[in-house]
Amino acid sequence: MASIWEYANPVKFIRTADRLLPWLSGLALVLMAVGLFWGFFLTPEDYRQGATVKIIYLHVPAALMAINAWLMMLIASLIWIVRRHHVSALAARAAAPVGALMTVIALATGAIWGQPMWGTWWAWDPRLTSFLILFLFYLGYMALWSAIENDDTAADLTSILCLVGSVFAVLSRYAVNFWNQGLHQGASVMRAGAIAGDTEERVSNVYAVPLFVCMAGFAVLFVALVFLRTQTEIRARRTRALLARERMA
Amino acid sequence: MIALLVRDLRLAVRAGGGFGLGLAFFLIVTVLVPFGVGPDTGLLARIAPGVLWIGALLACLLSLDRILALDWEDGSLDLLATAPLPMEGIVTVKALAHWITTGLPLVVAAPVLGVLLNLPLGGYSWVFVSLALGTPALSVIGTFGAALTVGLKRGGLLLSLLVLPLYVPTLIFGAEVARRGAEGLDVQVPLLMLAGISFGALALLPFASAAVLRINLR
Amino acid sequence: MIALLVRDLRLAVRAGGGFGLGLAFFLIVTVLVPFGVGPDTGLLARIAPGVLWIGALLACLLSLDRILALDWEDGSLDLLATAPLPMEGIVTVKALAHWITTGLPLVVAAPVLGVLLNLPLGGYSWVFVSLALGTPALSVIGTFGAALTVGLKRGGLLLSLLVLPLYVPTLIFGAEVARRGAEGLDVQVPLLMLAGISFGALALLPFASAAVLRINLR
Amino acid sequence: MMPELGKYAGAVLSSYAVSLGLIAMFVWLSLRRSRRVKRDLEQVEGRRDGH
Amino acid sequence: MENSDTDRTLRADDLTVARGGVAVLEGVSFVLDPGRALVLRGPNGSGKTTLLRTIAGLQPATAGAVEGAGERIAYAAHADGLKSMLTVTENLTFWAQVFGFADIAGAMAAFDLLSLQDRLAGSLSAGQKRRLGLARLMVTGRPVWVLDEPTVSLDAASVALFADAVRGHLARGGSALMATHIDLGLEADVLDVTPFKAKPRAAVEDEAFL
Amino acid sequence: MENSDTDRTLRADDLTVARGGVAVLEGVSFVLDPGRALVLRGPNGSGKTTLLRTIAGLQPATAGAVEGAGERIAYAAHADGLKSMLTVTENLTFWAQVFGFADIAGAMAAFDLLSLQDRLAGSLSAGQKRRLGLARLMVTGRPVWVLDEPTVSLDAASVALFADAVRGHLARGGSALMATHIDLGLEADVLDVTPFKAKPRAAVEDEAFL
Ligand code: HEM
Ligand SMILES: Nc1ncnc2c1ncn2[C@@H]1O[C@H](COP(=O)(O)OP(=O)(O)OP(=O)(O)O)[C@@H](O)[C@H]1O
Ligand SMILES: Nc1ncnc2c1ncn2[C@@H]1O[C@H](COP(=O)(O)OP(=O)(O)OP(=O)(O)O)[C@@H](O)[C@H]1O
Ligand SMILES: [Mg+2]
Ligand SMILES: [Mg+2]
Repeated sequence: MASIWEYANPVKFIRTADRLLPWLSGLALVLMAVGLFWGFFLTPEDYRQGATVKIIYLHVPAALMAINAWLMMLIASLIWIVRRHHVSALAARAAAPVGALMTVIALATGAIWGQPMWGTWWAWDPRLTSFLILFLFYLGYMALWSAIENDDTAADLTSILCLVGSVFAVLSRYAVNFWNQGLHQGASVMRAGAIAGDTEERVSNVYAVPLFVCMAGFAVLFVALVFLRTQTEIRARRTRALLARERMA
Repeated sequence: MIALLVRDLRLAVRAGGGFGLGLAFFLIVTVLVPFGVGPDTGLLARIAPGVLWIGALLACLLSLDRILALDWEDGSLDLLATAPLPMEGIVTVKALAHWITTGLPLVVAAPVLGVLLNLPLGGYSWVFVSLALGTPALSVIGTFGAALTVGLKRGGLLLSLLVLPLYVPTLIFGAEVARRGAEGLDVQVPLLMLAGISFGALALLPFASAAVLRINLR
Repeated sequence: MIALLVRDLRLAVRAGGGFGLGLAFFLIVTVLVPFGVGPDTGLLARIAPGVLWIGALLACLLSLDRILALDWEDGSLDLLATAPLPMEGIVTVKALAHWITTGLPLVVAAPVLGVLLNLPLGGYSWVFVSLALGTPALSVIGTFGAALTVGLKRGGLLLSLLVLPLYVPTLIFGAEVARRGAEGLDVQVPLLMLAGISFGALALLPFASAAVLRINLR
Repeated sequence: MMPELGKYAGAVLSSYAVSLGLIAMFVWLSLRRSRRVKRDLEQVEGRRDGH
Repeated sequence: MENSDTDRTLRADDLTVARGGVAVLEGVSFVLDPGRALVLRGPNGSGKTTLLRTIAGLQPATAGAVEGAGERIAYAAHADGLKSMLTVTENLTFWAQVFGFADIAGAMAAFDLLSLQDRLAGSLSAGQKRRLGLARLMVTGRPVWVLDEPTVSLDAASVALFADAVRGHLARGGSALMATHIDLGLEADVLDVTPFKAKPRAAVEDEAFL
Repeated sequence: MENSDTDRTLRADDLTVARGGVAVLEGVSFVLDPGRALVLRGPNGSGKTTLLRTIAGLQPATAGAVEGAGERIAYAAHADGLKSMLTVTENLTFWAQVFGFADIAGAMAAFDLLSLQDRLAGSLSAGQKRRLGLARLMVTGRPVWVLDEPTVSLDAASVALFADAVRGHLARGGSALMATHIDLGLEADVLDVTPFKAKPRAAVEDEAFL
């Protein structure tokens, strides 16, 4: 069994990604199509939320992936700091815009959902607020990457920012929670997976299965996008290196 | 180390960027708020603690790029890095100088400016306490941001973008202490959290700042 | 002249200090306000127009020192002064570049951010109109302030201090338009005043800025 | 075929439109950039192998 | 108009120049005809930079007059006025456009910048930056070059390029006024500013208080 | 510890230095004994500044090693690190304190700064600033001076002062490594960096991508 660090070799990574990408994107497409179709056409209305419950198939997977993307960046940053594998730094860079996209989708669908449910586009609920802060973190992280010319310096600095930022993101989460108790649903999806949806707070089974399919779809989409963008970053970096070498000649 | 502190303070006083200006900015923000939101005193009293905190935070923010960028531009930072001072010490002294020239005057002035905003009577002491506890964290976090952006020409706005999300917990707990204090509620929990954040930041962030600065200098 | 505008815009985009950052700062100020004053939506809705205006004003303010200081530091301003361009033209182009990179994005984004502050429905169009009319004045006045402080190292805070009082009339009328609009009242008088200030500033201040800049260069 | 969405049709449809639109745009941008970068790289490599 | 064809000479008449409110040089007079170069010499702090800035019109003289300057002057100072985030070509093109010149190829070739043309100015070495700063002079189309220590950081080959550029400029009927401490390899008149050192007294603007 | 008495020699072994991700010089080796001076020469952009920064420890070498550097080095770059709002004395005193030195009188005298001592550094002429920047070296107490074009803007008299200062430093057992384009009037070994120009290839950190 070859070590996982082999994939830290850019060439090897590109080759592997090339092989995996068609499968990954196909899988993402299928999962999302099935999940969204199922959710949109085949599930009943909720007795309280009416048809708006169908938004959940976009909102919750996006929200989950928004957080997971940051986690992935954190791990990739740590790997870069400890083992200095370029691919891992570039993967963190590649994941940030995808995470930001997921955050935007969660925010947008949430806002659209809030209008009929709470009578307002936006409330300073802790969940929503901490997502907004997460979005700011993504913005800062991407801005820092693009502001620094030297790739390795940028990788170092953004990794440290990611570490420090994670600590402060968690702190903000608690701060925001403390600051305002809020309207938003508690996390009940996970419990819903274990028990059939009998209490009204839980997402009932009818909704849970397509929801899980959608979540899987979003996750695979995320992985596919990160692979694609990491490949791009590696190629861009290689181009820069070759151009620099040309200039020297 | 002390020489560095003395020099930074002296420069802050001389260069016209010192005590006075952060304070003046704070004053002006406080004065502008009634122009923006209208002169209703009840409304002002309700938002007063928050406005004071936000004003203090922005005044800090505006002066952050002085912490390291000037020394970078004229080459002093390179020379300091080769001097027999640990980088952690340098960033700590820089943060301290920033706090003395910016944070401290704000702490002292905030209760006075509270008058302009009809801050309720009970609020004065808590605004003071919360700012006194919170502004050191603002300086230390700001120094981290300044170290991150030091190589960038006029990274001022990028600096703000990086630092502001990091300011969120401090702001929330600080303003919460001030607001609860003003309304006569219990402040213990947010006060403890605020103190925790401040001391945590003071203890840990200098290492991050020093690491970042070393990377940026190379 | 057009070459100067193109260069300034290109630099704004390249140097990472362009469109994005002023906007991001604006967003962040808007987000911070609720942390300061508390999450009560009724309260937020009342102060929303004012907060948007103050946020736009601060975002402008923070980016002012880019207008001239960078060119001063690297000596371009000396060279521009000896170039066959009238000084009035130079400052006007500089103000225009600042408005395009900072004011314009703010105008477009303000209604969107209004959502975060529960801006009442009628307010959106008036916030947009008042900012569209007012931000050019902010840029021109800011250029004047930048010209005044151009020789000073990191005159950033001093600049804010000088410019803020000059911003007060624009802010008052601009916020008044937005607030009355949001409350469904008549906006004609403040709107006319705002337009008057804007056009007056556009017509006259470039001469003052050019004069000040000439003095500062010698 | 179209399910009855009632008074919430606007909300539901717009959130699907916004999300899928954003994802589609993002995928398109990523692919475009990927293709461009790949082409640039091939160009540079071709130049290198050329002589 | 000083720009007329009959008077293409730069003339300083009994000039007094001040810096920081203190007169630095006084009674400086010289004449610089087209096709000639004049080198200012003098120890550090003697006032060469101040004199050049006055002649370039960046600060007023406290006494005396300068003729034939104004729009005819291209000034190059200690600072190069380069934008580190623009490429070499973009930097030069900008100045060419400002001065209404179209062609930058000549200047690029004269200062050996072609191989650097797509590099950001910020990533050049000290001498390369200087070369770019000097190339700017050639796209101004101005007849009088006023240069403050132009060869700082330049190696011998670049100094030769610079000397060639100045010679070409003089041959085309231009003139050049330079302050420098080192030899440029140019045949030029020399003006030592030391004798014009101002007597210790306050500047004119302060005389009301004395 | 490099600071030991047995090894007071600065040694570069097969050094490769890079800037902007591109190797600039490779295979640079030299030995600098106490009491000796070494002058780096090479055309503009050949990598002298990069080499000096690496030896001063401001950037890591991509290959090879430097011995006897670290805390023994006093570095002076193109930029002087002067605070324009502090006086000459204050500037110098600050650096003396940072390096744990008490006496600045010697440095002030050596670079003829006594008459300027209460002036703000910002109001000095280019050459005067440079003198102040060089005086800083004498208050560091460090044995190895690493200097990047130290005599820029200096007039002949100041260059002589500088040469005297370096000679004194060498006589006291110090050593000096300098990059310069002009003659300093010093008896020193010369190292031309041109032969070490790196083959066109990317720096080590990019090699994974090639
Ligand atoms: C901009 C606004 C919003 C944001 C940023 C947001 C964010 C989130 C996040 C982060 C989750 C993750 C849940 C988890 O931990 O599993 C979530 C779940 C959820 N959200 Fe929102 N939300 C927003 C608005 C809304 C609105 C208006 C509604 C509907 C009234 C809503 C209903 C839900 C539901 C039902 C879940 C699933 C809860 C669960 O069972 O886990 N959200 N949202
Ligand atoms: N603000 C000030 N107050 C008093 N004296 C000043 C001020 N600014 C400059 N000076 C002095 O004016 C003199 C002229 O300076 P200038 O820069 O013109 O000299 P320079 O001949 O160009 O010298 P260098 O060869 O070193 O560049 C110097 O002695 C300088 O110290
Ligand atoms: N970011 C970068 N990307 C590519 N090349 C760079 C970058 N920064 C610098 N260089 C190049 O590295 C080389 C070394 O520069 P360095 O400043 O060390 O030269 P130098 O010998 O000090 O020259 P000078 O005598 O002009 O000061 C130069 O050719 C420069 O153009
Ligand atoms: Mg001079
Ligand atoms: Mg150099």
